[in-house]
Amino acid sequence: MTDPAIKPHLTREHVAELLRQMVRIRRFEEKCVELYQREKIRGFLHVYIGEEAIAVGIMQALAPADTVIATYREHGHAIARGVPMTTLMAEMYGKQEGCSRGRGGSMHVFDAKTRFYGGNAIVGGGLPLAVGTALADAMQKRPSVTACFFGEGAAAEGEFHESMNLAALWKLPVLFVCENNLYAMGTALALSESETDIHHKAESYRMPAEVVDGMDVVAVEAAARKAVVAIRAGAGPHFVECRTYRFRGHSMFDSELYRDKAEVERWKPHGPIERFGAWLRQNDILHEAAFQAIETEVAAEVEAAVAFAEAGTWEPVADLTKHVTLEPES
Amino acid sequence: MTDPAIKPHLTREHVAELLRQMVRIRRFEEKCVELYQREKIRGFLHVYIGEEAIAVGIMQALAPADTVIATYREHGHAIARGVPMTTLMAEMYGKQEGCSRGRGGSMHVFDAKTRFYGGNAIVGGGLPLAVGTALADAMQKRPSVTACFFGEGAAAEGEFHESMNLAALWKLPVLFVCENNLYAMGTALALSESETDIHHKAESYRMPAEVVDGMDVVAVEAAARKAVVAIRAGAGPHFVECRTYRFRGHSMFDSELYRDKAEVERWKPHGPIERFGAWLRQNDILHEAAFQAIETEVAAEVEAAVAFAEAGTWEPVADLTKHVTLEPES
Amino acid sequence: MNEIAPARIKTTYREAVRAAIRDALTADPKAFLMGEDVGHYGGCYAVSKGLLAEFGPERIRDTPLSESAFVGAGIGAALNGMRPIVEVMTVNFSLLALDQILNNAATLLHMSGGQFNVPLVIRMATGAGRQLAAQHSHSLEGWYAHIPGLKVLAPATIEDARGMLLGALKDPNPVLIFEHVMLYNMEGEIAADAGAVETGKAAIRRPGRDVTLITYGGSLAKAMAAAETLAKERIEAEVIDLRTLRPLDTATIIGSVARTRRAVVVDEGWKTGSLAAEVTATIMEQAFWELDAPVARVCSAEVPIPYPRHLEQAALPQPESIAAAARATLGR
Amino acid sequence: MNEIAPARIKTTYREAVRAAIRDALTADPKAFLMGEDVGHYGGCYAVSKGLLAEFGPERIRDTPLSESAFVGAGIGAALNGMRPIVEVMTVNFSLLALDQILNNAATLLHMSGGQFNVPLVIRMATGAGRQLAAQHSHSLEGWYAHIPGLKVLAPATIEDARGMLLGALKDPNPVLIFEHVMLYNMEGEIAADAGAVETGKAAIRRPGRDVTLITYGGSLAKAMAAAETLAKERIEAEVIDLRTLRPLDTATIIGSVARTRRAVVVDEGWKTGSLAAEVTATIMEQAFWELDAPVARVCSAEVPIPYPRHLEQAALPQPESIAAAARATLGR
Ligand SMILES: Cc1ncc(C[n+]2csc(CCOP(=O)(O)OP(=O)(O)O)c2C)c(N)n1
Ligand SMILES: Cc1ncc(C[n+]2csc(CCOP(=O)(O)OP(=O)(O)O)c2C)c(N)n1
Ligand SMILES: [Mg+2]
Ligand SMILES: [Mg+2]
Repeated sequence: MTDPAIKPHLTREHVAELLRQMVRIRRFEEKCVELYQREKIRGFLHVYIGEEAIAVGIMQALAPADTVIATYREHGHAIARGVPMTTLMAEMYGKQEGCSRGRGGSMHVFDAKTRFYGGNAIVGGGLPLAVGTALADAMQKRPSVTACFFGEGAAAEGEFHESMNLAALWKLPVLFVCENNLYAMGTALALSESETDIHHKAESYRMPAEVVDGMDVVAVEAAARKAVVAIRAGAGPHFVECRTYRFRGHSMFDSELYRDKAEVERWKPHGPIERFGAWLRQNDILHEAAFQAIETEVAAEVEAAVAFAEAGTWEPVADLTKHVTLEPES
Repeated sequence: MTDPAIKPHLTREHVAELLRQMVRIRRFEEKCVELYQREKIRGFLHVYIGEEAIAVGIMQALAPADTVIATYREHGHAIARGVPMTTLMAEMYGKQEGCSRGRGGSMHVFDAKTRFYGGNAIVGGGLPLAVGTALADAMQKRPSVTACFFGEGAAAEGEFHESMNLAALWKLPVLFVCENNLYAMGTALALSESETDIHHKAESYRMPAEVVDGMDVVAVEAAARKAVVAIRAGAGPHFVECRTYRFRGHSMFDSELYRDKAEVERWKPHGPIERFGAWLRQNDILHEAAFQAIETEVAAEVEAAVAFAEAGTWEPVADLTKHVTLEPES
Repeated sequence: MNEIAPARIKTTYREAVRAAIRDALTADPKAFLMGEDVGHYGGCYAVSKGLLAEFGPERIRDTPLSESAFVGAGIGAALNGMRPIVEVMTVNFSLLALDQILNNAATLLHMSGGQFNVPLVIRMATGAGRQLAAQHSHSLEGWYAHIPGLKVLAPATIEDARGMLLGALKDPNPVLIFEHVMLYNMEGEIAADAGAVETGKAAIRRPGRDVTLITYGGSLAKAMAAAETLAKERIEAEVIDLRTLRPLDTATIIGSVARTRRAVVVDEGWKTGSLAAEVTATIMEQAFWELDAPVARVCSAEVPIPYPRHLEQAALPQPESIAAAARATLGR
Repeated sequence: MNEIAPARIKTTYREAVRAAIRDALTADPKAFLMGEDVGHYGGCYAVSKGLLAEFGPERIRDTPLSESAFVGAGIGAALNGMRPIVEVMTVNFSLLALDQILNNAATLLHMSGGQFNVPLVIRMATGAGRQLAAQHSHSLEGWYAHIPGLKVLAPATIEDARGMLLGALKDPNPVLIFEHVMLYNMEGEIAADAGAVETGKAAIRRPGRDVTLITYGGSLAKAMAAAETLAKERIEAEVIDLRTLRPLDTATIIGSVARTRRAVVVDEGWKTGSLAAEVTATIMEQAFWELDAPVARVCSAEVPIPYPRHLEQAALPQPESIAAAARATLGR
């Protein structure tokens, strides 16, 4: 295959962009944790720290007309997809300038402009939706793809099974991205699946499937590009299992009784930013100044996002029952 | 393996018994169809004609302490398990002498004495129950097995997936019996599954699985015996896909638009009774008189069942709200 | 007003739903029907018989037994530009799709701050009366009427069977349509060119001044029969067909009760927590001072529906029990 | 009566539930706890923290994310001699198990003509107030109270948190227990040897003669606060904690309303089709002639619960709205 869509071009610009995107997510999430502790953000907050390579890698392969569906751990996906950090942060605050008008919060990020269809707090709940958006594209003969992200925990849900089968049976343009971070809340993969190689599950629906190092942004991008080309060509759905690790607790309530601190420490150096950064340095691809420039720029972006959110306003209580139904056109 | 539990003993008594059980089911079902036309039986009626070898073959491997869970097409399972035809027929009528006191009807046959836990009219709905009865046996260290019957259509349901995984993960003593009759109502297997080899699905949970000719009662019995020995020995669940065919419509309402009459005709000679009977004759194992004796005896049994049902009584309307909750012992 | 009487045709409730689906698919290339056995089998209740040949398997789309996924796929397709009509064979199986209906279909518009609406129609058969026993006889439309974000329709007439589906397809919100299993064979005449009807308004199916019988769907005919009986006793019952269960047309309900000062609410759901309870509570709140007697409910008995006909019928509202409740409100 | 005051201990609602689980598992070798993250994680709301170490992974059984299968497995295990306590993490996820609960747990005894009962306890967290937004803030216990064959409990106090679970384990029927998320941190004192309490009876938590506030679970404290406010205005509100939502203790409700002649029903479910509607309808049917004013409902607004605190709180019943509704029944 020589299709240029398939191979990531590791130009300096591109690698810097990959790094920058991952750093944007990381710093945004770190700020969220801080803001949670300061009680600016409430509800359940699930951060993506350690998993940034997946969202960033996958998004490289998507076009604007494609659709993205994610979970409650979706800030990273939103950022990598292009949802502005400002409206995203305002959403965390619940301000009406937020990308979901503040109604959704951390678990319900939506953005029509970037075709970001959420944010879904029901584990597995997004998969049938992805089958549907892809069905609509297929029926309308559009070359678009739906990228659907979910955790390995979701693979035990009945909706996973039903959605895999429908997508494969109807050869729909879905890229299923399983973020296998080894835990569903506190339940280790081996305690929840008789088959722990999740991509084998996909194969049992006769769906092409592969496993990729989810800590390697280039590997993820390469897999995504290849898959998306095939999907657009009409090959039907594709499944990518990305092996990763969550560096923080499941949510801000997690006391992490289920894993050793040492285990987390062992993983840390293998983090996507850590590793990619080291590789870029070792091979002299990016200079220290470039790293610094990214950090400086991102810090400013995060601060601007916080300022935007702080300056945001509360939706009036009088509007409480708005956005429940739309009025039919007459 | 030399375990005597494993190999069916093809004594004359045994083959006659297999035949007799299948004939009991066939004649019972034929009578049900007739009684439906005479409006003695109402509601949905799904008959098992063509599939008798499966229930009869599997039941040979079960002990009285084992548990059986089936579907709405369960008359055959009930008969093969030992539910008396009398109370079964009274149930078809809705009489209070019925095995479910008439409350259940054709789709809800229950019988505590034979540990027949239904009769379930929700496709896939019995599978989680089977996981549970098996879990109870396992936790109480009883050597019992739960045999769970369902159609290939059920394999698309989320509950199938969740139940397979739980049973395999917890190594529970369940014998899953998939009755693959190629259609779910009017939907052909190829229109409902991306993977049409259903037993491959079971393998994707790391569950031992096999396919067996569901028209061959001896083959089914052999597979069941082998599986049950393994399950009792603690090997965890086992999956048997029985390939079969439904000779009648899905229910009494089916106008069979979805398949050719010719297809049904092609299958008929391969029916379990037809084939087994031919084999017994060819090999001179049973004499014509024995066949006749079986038919005579079964005809009498069916007539007695009808007489029993006819003589049965209606539960008084005053008892309408009985059997909804049990009173706690005080 | 019209000088030329419009042509009328004989049809059935079943055919009216089919005609509406046909009209919808003909008018809108984005519309399609999806569900279990809607295609090759012709529909569990034969509603879609013939449509596969007419529109092909893309648009009369048989699904596997996967209620959650195909309802969710309907939501996703609606989000992305299609106009799906999803058939859940019966309300009994819709429990398997309830998460998608409540947590996605009803909620996406709100969660997205108004960005993503779900123009989806879900049809399901509901109700008892065919001796299908405990797992196949539910009347859960009252549950769905509890959910903000949904519209819930219950056509009780042939006009509504045809017109409500077409009306629902103009609504940008998720609309659930409940077709009572005992209505499919109902025969009658409608205008040959009958089209979309207004939803959201209740209809007074029979005017009366002594007591209001409030009902919908499969119970309408029973309420009408009760009104007939009552008329012979010189009790003039007004019969309201709610038509839309969410949002309730409280104006029509309250207007009627303010005139008759008495009401009986009839609903095939189990009494405790029934839709009838909601109607009763609404009357309590908005017409208490108009009432001359407590509002009565006639609902199903608190029992999973039993198989034998005599017990099934005893469990359900009947013309006699409705008439008796109406008499009681008049102290008779 | 007892001369020696029984020892009392300080505890929380969360600890009370945990203590009940511990007591149950200690007393009955057939009892076990099963659900998502009940073991290694310690429970989503930390209810079962520590129990894995005490009882081991067989009896504090972590399940995969498979609500339908593990609830169904609980039913099957109950059928076959065990005494499962199944935790569905929150009511929001119970939709995925609703088919098992309605079509199996609630129905098996009936369908089998009385042969197979299901001695199962299902616990779930319910309610809003933690800014968890639209998909994680449901109050659907009213739906479950619609289902014949189930018992539905809603402990609002620490005694009940401890005692109702133990009471439920003596019941041969499927019992659902709804624990409101805002109660887990509630502190208080209970008798050190507090054990099973009677279920099925409502409790009068505060006597009063002017108006009855009827509520349960997470809204009890709000109703009590409203009563406090009203007392300052010399309105003596009686507060009823329903405790058991199915079957309703109508005797206590009607007895109180017959005395106070006025009632406000408070319930965190959406108003349309709420449990409050059922209570209102029951009062209509059984105490209409005793009423001096229409029964009022204070429920959640008809909107999926929004994330921001000010909107979330505005969507929920509050002491002020309860007090206002009570005043209105008195014409103030
Ligand atoms: C249907 C459902 N059940 C339970 C939950 C509670 N819950 C939220 S996230 C989660 C773990 C999911 O794990 P996984 O899919 O691996 O995603 P991760 O959080 O690891 O990214 C659970 C149990 C839920 N939100 N939805
Ligand atoms: C959850 C659910 N969905 C739909 C139905 C309606 N229905 C009853 S049987 C059936 C087909 C099942 O086919 P299969 O599992 O292959 O069993 P078979 O009837 O062929 O024995 C369908 C769609 C149902 N009973 N339950
Ligand atoms: Mg995970
Ligand atoms: Mg089949």
